Amino acid sequence: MSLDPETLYALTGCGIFLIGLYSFSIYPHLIRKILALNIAGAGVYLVLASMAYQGKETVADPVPHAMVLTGIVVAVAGTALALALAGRISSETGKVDLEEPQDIEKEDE
Amino acid sequence: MSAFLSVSLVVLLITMAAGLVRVARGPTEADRVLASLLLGTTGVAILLVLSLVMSMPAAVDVALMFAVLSAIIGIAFALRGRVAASESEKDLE
Amino acid sequence: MIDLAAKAFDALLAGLILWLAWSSLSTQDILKGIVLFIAFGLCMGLAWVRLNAPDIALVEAAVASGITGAMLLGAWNKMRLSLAKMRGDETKLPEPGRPWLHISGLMAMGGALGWAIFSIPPENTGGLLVPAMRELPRSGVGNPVTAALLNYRAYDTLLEIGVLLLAVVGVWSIAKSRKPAQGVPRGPILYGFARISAPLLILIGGYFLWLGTSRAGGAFQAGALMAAVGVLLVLTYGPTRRVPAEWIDRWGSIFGLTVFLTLGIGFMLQGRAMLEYSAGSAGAWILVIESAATVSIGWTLLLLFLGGRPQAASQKGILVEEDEVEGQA
Amino acid sequence: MNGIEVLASIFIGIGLLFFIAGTAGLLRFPDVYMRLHALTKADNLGLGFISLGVGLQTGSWSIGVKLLLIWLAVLLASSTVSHLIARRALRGGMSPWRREQ
Amino acid sequence: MNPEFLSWIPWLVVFPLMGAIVTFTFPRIATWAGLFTGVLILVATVGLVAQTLAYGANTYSLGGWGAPLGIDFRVDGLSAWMLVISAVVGACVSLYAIGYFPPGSKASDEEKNHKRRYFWPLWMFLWAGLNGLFLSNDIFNLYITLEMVGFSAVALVALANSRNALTAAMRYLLVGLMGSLFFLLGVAFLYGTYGTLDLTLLGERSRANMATWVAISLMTAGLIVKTAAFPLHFWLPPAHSNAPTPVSALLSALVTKGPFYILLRLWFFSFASLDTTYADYLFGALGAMGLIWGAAHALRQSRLKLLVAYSTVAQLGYLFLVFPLARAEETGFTAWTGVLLFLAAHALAKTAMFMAAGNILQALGHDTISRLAGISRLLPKSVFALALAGVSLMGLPPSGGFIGKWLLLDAAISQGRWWIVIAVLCGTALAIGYVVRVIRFAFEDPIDLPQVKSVSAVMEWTALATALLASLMALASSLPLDLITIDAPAHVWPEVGVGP
Repeated sequence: MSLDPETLYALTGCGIFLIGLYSFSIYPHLIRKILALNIAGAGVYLVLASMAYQGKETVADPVPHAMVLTGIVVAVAGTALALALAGRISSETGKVDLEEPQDIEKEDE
Repeated sequence: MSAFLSVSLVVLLITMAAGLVRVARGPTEADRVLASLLLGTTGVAILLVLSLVMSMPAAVDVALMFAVLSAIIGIAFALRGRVAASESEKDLE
Repeated sequence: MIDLAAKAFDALLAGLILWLAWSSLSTQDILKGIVLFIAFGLCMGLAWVRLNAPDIALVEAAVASGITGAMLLGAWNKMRLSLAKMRGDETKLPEPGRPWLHISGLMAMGGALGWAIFSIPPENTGGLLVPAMRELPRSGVGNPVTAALLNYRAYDTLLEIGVLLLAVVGVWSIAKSRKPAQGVPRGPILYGFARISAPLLILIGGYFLWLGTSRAGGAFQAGALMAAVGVLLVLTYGPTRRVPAEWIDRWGSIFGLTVFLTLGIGFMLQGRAMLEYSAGSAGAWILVIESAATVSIGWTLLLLFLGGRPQAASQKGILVEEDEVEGQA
Repeated sequence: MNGIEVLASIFIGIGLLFFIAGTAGLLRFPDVYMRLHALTKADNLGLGFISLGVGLQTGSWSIGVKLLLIWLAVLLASSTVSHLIARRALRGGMSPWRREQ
Repeated sequence: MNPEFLSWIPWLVVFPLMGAIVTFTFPRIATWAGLFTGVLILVATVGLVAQTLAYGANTYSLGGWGAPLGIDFRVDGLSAWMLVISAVVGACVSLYAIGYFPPGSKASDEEKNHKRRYFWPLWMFLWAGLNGLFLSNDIFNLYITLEMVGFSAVALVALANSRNALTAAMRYLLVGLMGSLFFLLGVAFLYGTYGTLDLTLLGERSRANMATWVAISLMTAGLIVKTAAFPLHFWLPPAHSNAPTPVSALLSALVTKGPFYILLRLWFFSFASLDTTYADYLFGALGAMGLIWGAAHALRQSRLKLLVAYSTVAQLGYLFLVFPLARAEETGFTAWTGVLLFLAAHALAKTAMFMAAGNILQALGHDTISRLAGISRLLPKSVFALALAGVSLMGLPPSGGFIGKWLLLDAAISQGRWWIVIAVLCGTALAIGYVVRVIRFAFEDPIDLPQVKSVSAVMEWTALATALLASLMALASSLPLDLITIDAPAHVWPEVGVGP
């Protein structure tokens, strides 16, 4: 079976999106969650860029490329925000993961 | 010529994968960082050869960017603060 | 032979990317995960080149793996320092509960995604390539990606620069800046390196900015390099030198958005649509916007790397953090 | 295939050998200082030869200058970072490997 | 039509962005610059509504390119209506914020100054993101506006600076980022399939195939997380209840509506030609479960702000009933109007309710419902606002909530969907339960009056005014109807643009 490069990379992109999603949902460590989001994002960008690929000789479609560039920059902004919050949380609670909201559970009784 | 280059690309990628074993295995942080430094250089080499194979001069610019940025990352690693004596020993075991 | 080697290269690269994604997330040691993430970025860079996307490869190298990697490293290090003060625990990698539930869900989703990729009708895959190339002469630049970023879809880029500024405001509202570790000796070799490479990096950044009008490159690549210069200087001289006053940071980070927005409005007041360049002068305006954006993007990314509002800068002018635990030299 | 292409191929081949040797050293050597030694060969000579080969092949001055810049950047970076890492490891109390251990 | 440079459309994004720059750069004048921006946005919104009523739906091509290569703004009845809601709520909240974030006079008020200083630029960015979201006709541009809204909302929640608020903000950010990635992956598939990002063009080209279904499923999943619809609502109550009060109001009234608006765009405009029967049932079922579940949890809360937050989960459930109800030939438009009126009523009522709850919290230093006795004597205006807003939430006449709910019920009954009728009635009964519970405690006569801190007059009067707006909305319902009618989705109303 022969795969076009764009199909191969699109499938790879879906694969890393799923890996990121899986790790995001099962690991509580905040830094790991942020890493997982970045990796899942890379998967999405790979899918986008493989949609733009038109074969070896042709120029690729520039619009998805512009979208990926924008997406990467937005992702950096989100990562910075998340890291700042994670830092504050770990210095307030001494933990690297999220605790359950206390007031809800406690006062529900 | 082109066939030779294509094969050498594959070989370079295989050396890169082999270098990743050292990153994964460690055992010390220093090992990981050094191995990733080598990975960066291998990646730069791959990009240079790719620029020939794909006749894409822009790949050289990409290589330049990676070369420059890998230095910053390496320095960031080397200058990260120590946690405590006991911790850093564990760090280096 | 060539074709086979190309296929082998692609398959190997795809495998490496998948393996790196998996192993950087599933290792016990966060620091190792970050190293693997940076290696992941490198492999992604190769994949972008394979997909004829050198613009993305440049930004990947500079932003996605470079600045993000440095940010992750700095943030995790600070977290570790403060955790060491409190309890010194590293969380164990937990055993996922009900793994089969997760895995079967992911398999189903993967199946659907794969099926969707194969079911994309081939007749539409040209996308917007044809109109983008047709309008290229009118766009004022030679690189179609720059044309898409700063002309066809300039509004996206305007908002994106807004998001970067928003991130600075948000990060400042949340945290105080990190200080580079002081206990680690610098030494003459590092100082020498910084002295040589800082001007060199600025030069290369200018080159990328100029390159963007005709080939891969542009404001983001150049801005990221400027940020890299900043990161290098902060890491090297951070503990000893004065930092600029806070208002400089503010003005530096709003500059790009302000110029971009002002021009957008200006075109509107001249009777055109928002962000519609006058005929023939698009190239010049794009260069103006890109230059302003480069300054701001560089400044913003550096501020994001520092991870918080400048501390006590108004009083002492030096990055000081009282609550930081000092490591041993 | 003309003479320049042959020469370029030879240079790239030599560079390849250095990369393979460097990686092998990185995998096989027993401690961090020796591995450091191995990888600098790949950095300096491996990349040097490959850039030389690529430069010969393209034959363009602007790309040649960039290749030189890349090589110098990697050289500078790898020496600085290696120095910092090795010193950090040494001050962190890790002693170099000896045969009798 | 009218020349583009006279259009009000771009100014709705330009003004708040300018406001963000100015309030961030000049913290000393942040409050006044923010208020001034609010006035400008109000003016632009009024101008836009007038233009839309006069000329009908309008498209504005940014950069002059036009879809598919460029990005279009598109204003029709739905987006104009959303813009009106966000302008009114935004103006009320801006006024309230003057009192809530007072300028600290002394140097020791560092915390106060910090909050005031960062509230305004973040709120301006939030406003820019929301306006951009309601205007944009481009799915990738929608992604950026979603992120802009999400990031500023997270930073605003974290402004409360408590341990709980930081944790809630982090959870909100992580969930929101993952939701956006789902959305973006869907965008990638749609672009690959149709070669365009424009919602209108997608509507013309859309066909049923696997890639399309996967794409809109991914986007919908991401948007449901961001809307906090049942069962993906878990992040909402802690985030909304721990945020500073003006932020709680904004989150509940506007931020949850943004992604919901995109869902409407996707399912009723771009992909309306697909067979959506099962999806509609799913949405309807989730909505029905959400409205009962949220109301039941609201009934059990002991803290006032948490009660209001859970009530948001319930009220979001009503919105999702639009999917099964608005498809019908006969009464589709009734349900469509009902939901849009309900949405506005909820936005205003929830804003008023959070403001009143915030006033009580500030006065008493706590917001435990069982210890509210005597508060009706101390803060009569706030308690009155709470009661008025509660009437609208319950859906009793003559409030705005009543009309919306009535139209929904009307459509459900005439379509014979009794399960929706039963769910709505149950939800209403539960809402009466939780509102009455609060009011009962608030009007209880205390043994002795509690010690209270003073609440600024601005905060009390704004809460009251917003509550009055929520209840008097019903009186002005012909104007909303004219607006909503403009370019309503074709199959909701086969004859586009004609009144009943």
